[in-house]
Amino acid sequence: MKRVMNSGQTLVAESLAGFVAAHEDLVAFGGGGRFLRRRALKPGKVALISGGGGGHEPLHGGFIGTGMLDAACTGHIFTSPTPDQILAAMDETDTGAGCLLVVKNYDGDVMNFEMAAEMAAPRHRIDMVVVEDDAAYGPSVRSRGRRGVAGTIVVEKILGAAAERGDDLAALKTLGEGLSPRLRSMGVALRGVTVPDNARETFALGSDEMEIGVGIHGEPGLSRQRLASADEIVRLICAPILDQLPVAEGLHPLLIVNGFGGTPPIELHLAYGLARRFLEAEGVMPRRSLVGTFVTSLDMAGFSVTLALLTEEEFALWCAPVATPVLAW
Amino acid sequence: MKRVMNSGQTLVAESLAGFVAAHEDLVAFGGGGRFLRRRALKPGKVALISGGGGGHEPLHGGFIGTGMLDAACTGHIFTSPTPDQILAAMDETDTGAGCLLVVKNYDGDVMNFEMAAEMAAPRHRIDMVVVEDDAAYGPSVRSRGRRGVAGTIVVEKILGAAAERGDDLAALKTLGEGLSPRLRSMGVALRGVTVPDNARETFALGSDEMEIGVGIHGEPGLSRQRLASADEIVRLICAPILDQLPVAEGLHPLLIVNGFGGTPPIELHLAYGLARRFLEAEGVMPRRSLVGTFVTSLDMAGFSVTLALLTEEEFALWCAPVATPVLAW
Amino acid sequence: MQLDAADLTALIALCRAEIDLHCEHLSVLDSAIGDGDHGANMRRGLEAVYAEREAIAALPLPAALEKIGLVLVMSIGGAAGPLYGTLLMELGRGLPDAPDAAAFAATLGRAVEAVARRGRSGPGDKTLLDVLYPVQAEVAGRAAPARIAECAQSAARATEMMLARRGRASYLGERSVGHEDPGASSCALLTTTICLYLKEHAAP
Amino acid sequence: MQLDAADLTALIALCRAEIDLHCEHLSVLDSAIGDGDHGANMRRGLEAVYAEREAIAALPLPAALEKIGLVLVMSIGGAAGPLYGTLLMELGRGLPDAPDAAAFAATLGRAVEAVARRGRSGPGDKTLLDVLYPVQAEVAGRAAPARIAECAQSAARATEMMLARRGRASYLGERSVGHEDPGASSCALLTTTICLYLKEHAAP
Ligand SMILES: Nc1ncnc2c1ncn2[C@@H]1O[C@H](COP(=O)(O)OP(=O)(O)O)[C@@H](O)[C@H]1O
Ligand SMILES: Nc1ncnc2c1ncn2[C@@H]1O[C@H](COP(=O)(O)OP(=O)(O)O)[C@@H](O)[C@H]1O
Ligand SMILES: [Mg+2]
Ligand SMILES: [Mg+2]
Ligand SMILES: [Mg+2]
Ligand SMILES: [Mg+2]
Repeated sequence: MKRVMNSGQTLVAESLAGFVAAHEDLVAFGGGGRFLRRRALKPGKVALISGGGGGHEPLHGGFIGTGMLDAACTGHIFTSPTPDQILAAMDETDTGAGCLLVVKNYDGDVMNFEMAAEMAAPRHRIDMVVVEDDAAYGPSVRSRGRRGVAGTIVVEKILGAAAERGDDLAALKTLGEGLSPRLRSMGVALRGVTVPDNARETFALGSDEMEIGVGIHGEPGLSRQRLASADEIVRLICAPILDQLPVAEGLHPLLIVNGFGGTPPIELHLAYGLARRFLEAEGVMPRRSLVGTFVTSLDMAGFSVTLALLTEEEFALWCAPVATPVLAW
Repeated sequence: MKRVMNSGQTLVAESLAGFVAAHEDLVAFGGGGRFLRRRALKPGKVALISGGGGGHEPLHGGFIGTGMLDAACTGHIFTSPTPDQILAAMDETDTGAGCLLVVKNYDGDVMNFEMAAEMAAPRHRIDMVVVEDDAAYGPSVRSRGRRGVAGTIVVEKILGAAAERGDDLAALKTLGEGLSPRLRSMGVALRGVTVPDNARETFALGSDEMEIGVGIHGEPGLSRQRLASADEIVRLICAPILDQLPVAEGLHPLLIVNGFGGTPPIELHLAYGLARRFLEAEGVMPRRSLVGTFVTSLDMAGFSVTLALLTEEEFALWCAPVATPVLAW
Repeated sequence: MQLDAADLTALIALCRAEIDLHCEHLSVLDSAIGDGDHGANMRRGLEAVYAEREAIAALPLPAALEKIGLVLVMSIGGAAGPLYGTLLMELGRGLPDAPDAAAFAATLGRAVEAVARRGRSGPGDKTLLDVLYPVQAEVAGRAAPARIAECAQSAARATEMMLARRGRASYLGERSVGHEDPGASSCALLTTTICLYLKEHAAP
Repeated sequence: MQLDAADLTALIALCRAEIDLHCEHLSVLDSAIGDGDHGANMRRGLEAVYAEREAIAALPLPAALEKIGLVLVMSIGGAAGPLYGTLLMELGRGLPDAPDAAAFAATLGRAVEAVARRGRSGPGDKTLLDVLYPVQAEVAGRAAPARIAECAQSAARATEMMLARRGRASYLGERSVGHEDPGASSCALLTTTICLYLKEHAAP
């Protein structure tokens, strides 16, 4: 796989440096370059800290700013950050109200954030919200639940707005956990991913194949199928999402179509149009929408659909002003 | 090449439908679906109308809104729109001050816009600004000049802000032509493009090749080379840009790194960081920057760098408020 | 030039079938030195004309040609749309209702000039004009249809060694040499189709 | 367990070389049922330990092990970092300065339990614990180093037929069966390297 890079070793670091340079009004390096932080912290506000492996850009750094994250810790490609990064972020952005860690549900991410939280427990009030929105896998008897995928930005936006208005740690935790059962995503890949410096693709798809239920690490998904029409693809990923959501009057649907990095805008908007039509035919009328490339798996071709059914309060928080490199309204 | 689509015939139309649905607050179909228009026109303002082939999304529709375009006409993939689309756009968005057509410099685009302008001459005041920013090709003795590529968004933003503040047709034309010699772009592709329904790639690159000086239609570029490091690639495309620009004190550099559709954000930000370092080492300090996927060539992998050296006035117009699906500040 | 409604309908159907048959080939030519869409563009244009063939054939020849040109302009887009459209529209506008051979040749000459003005191009630029110019010369010289068809084909082939100075291929410079121009190719296909029909059906 | 500074330095160098040698293989295993980075992760960790080997080797054994664990945690990331880190840190924290075999086995047992708690996992989940448990049992039974190494290797191979219930592979369900677990594989490699060294160099 060809990439614009100098080496696989330096890809993440050089990309972060470029990102900070491009958004120096909002974002800065913290902790000697170990994490990204909001340039201007708001004293007395709970520090919202997230992070995860590299290769998912613009997640999480793109969501740092007013009304969203205070810090983002990035690991190597598809590798969660280490506890020292997370510790440094807590030390630098906790202005007294404690830290809320927003973690995507992968064993590696959860363990690293937990270790950091244990180490920092003597000097910070800390709580954690684990994002698990992937509709491809239900929590089985012994597994640790659904993966966290593109729905992460919904959690970060809503908690970010709540933190900005002054919610305390406990309220944020309650808000985040309340949202979880009303947030689902599902993805499809048309072309797999090669981790830089690896000789082989993590998964390779034939020229007429697609992989349904993929995550965001180029890992294999639920099932491999013959490439279908966009209508059929949209049906295959929207139906399971709807099945798992408590559709009801009074909830405000938010629809996100997210590109995985190698999918052009023309296809994302097409997918959005079809997803919206599918949902509306099922009686679900999106109140707000977002189409773009937000949570990637390097340059994987494909996309995911996220549907959130928001309460009145959550919806207001979603609509609240935000000023970050990626979301701004 | 695999795509998220139902058919090559319907790709553009279905994508535009999704785009309008996703941005219904700002954008609407006009002329019975033949073009996209700003939902709320501003009476007495010169109508800024652009357009071109499909496959370049989010250009041009993504730049419709306050402070930028009033209408965008989209053709089939890589095929300029037809005069009837452009006529319909003029008829519907000219509120009395005339129409300025912003056209990328391709024979097909220029001819279709010219035919439309001739046909509409009896009922509209019309002028045209042709964007020709591609540094890969200098205007040779008989050719019709440089291609219009990602610099188009600079022209559309600056003219859009000027139209919004009330500049008349002649002033806009002067502004657009004045900008031209201070605007250059150059691109590189790592993977070619297959036009939907075509059996073959327009150009195919070997697994260790890149194409320097590509345009935005998957057409071959200036030269084919062995894939180089990001540092070297950035040098290869930034040096010719700098060579062609009248670098001088008092001009405000604007730097844009644009993805061609198949390039993930992690690589675009890396390229931005290196391009910025390259320029700063040459004494050019970007005052504003933009990194993202704005002017695509379907899902071509690669990117372009655009550098504009703006006058004080142009810089103020670039910074002026804008509210479109893609640019908003 | 005596073409009645039946002739026109037949010619439209034949041209459409010919372009459909060579659609992929035209796009392959365009992929080499352009953006790979010439086949699709021409097919879209001919399909649009075909869809309106009855209304078109009901018109007098000049109006029918002008209408064909307008349909091409409004359906093709790209470079080919305005160029083929201008050719047909100018031809239709210039022809008397019952043109003789001399009138047809003169009008064709003016239409080809209009195409050149539209494209700001001329002979040797490696475009469809490099087929139109020699075809017009043969028509002016009263050559037989078969001869005109041959001339169109060899003219298209001759674009292979030209260096493009107009259209997308011009950006390739020296790399454009060695590839037949797609527009010249489609122009030769259409010319041949029309000439062969005239040879079989039209009054000599 | 008598390991002096020279032994520790040598062991660090050997483990680093072994991981480097099998880096690609570990990533290929991880590509099949995970995200393809286990080789790179382990190499990064061992490189970090290697870079600090002199400072580490200068410490008493328990402190050295704890320090190794900390370096692994702070350099690897992913799942492997906290797991290997916890193992070494707990081992270091629990060992007396000059542990006898019984003390070592008991502490190893508690360290393995800490790993299981950290991962919220247990036997048969198709993880590195499926190597650690049997290795700990052999250590407790005073098996010879060569025997322990053999046990580690067959335990790693045995993960092939397990259905993953932890880590990324768990999302594959039935499709995880038929692939050796990368963490189990790296664990067997490291165990083997250490055991073979002990067999050659350490007092029996
Ligand atoms: N300026 C021009 N003058 C004359 N013919 C031109 C000009 N530009 C392009 N052409 C012709 O048009 C053909 C390309 O048509 P087409 O592929 O349909 O349009 P586009 O280049 O817009 O994709 C070329 O092969 C050439 O024959
Ligand atoms: N919850 C867990 N408990 C125990 N071991 C685990 C757990 N999750 C993952 N592992 C181990 O970690 C290995 C994967 O490590 P690595 O690839 O470095 O991290 P990641 O999965 O974060 O990419 C797996 O092969 C497995 O042995
Ligand atoms: Mg990983
Ligand atoms: Mg074209
Ligand atoms: Mg073409
Ligand atoms: Mg892994």
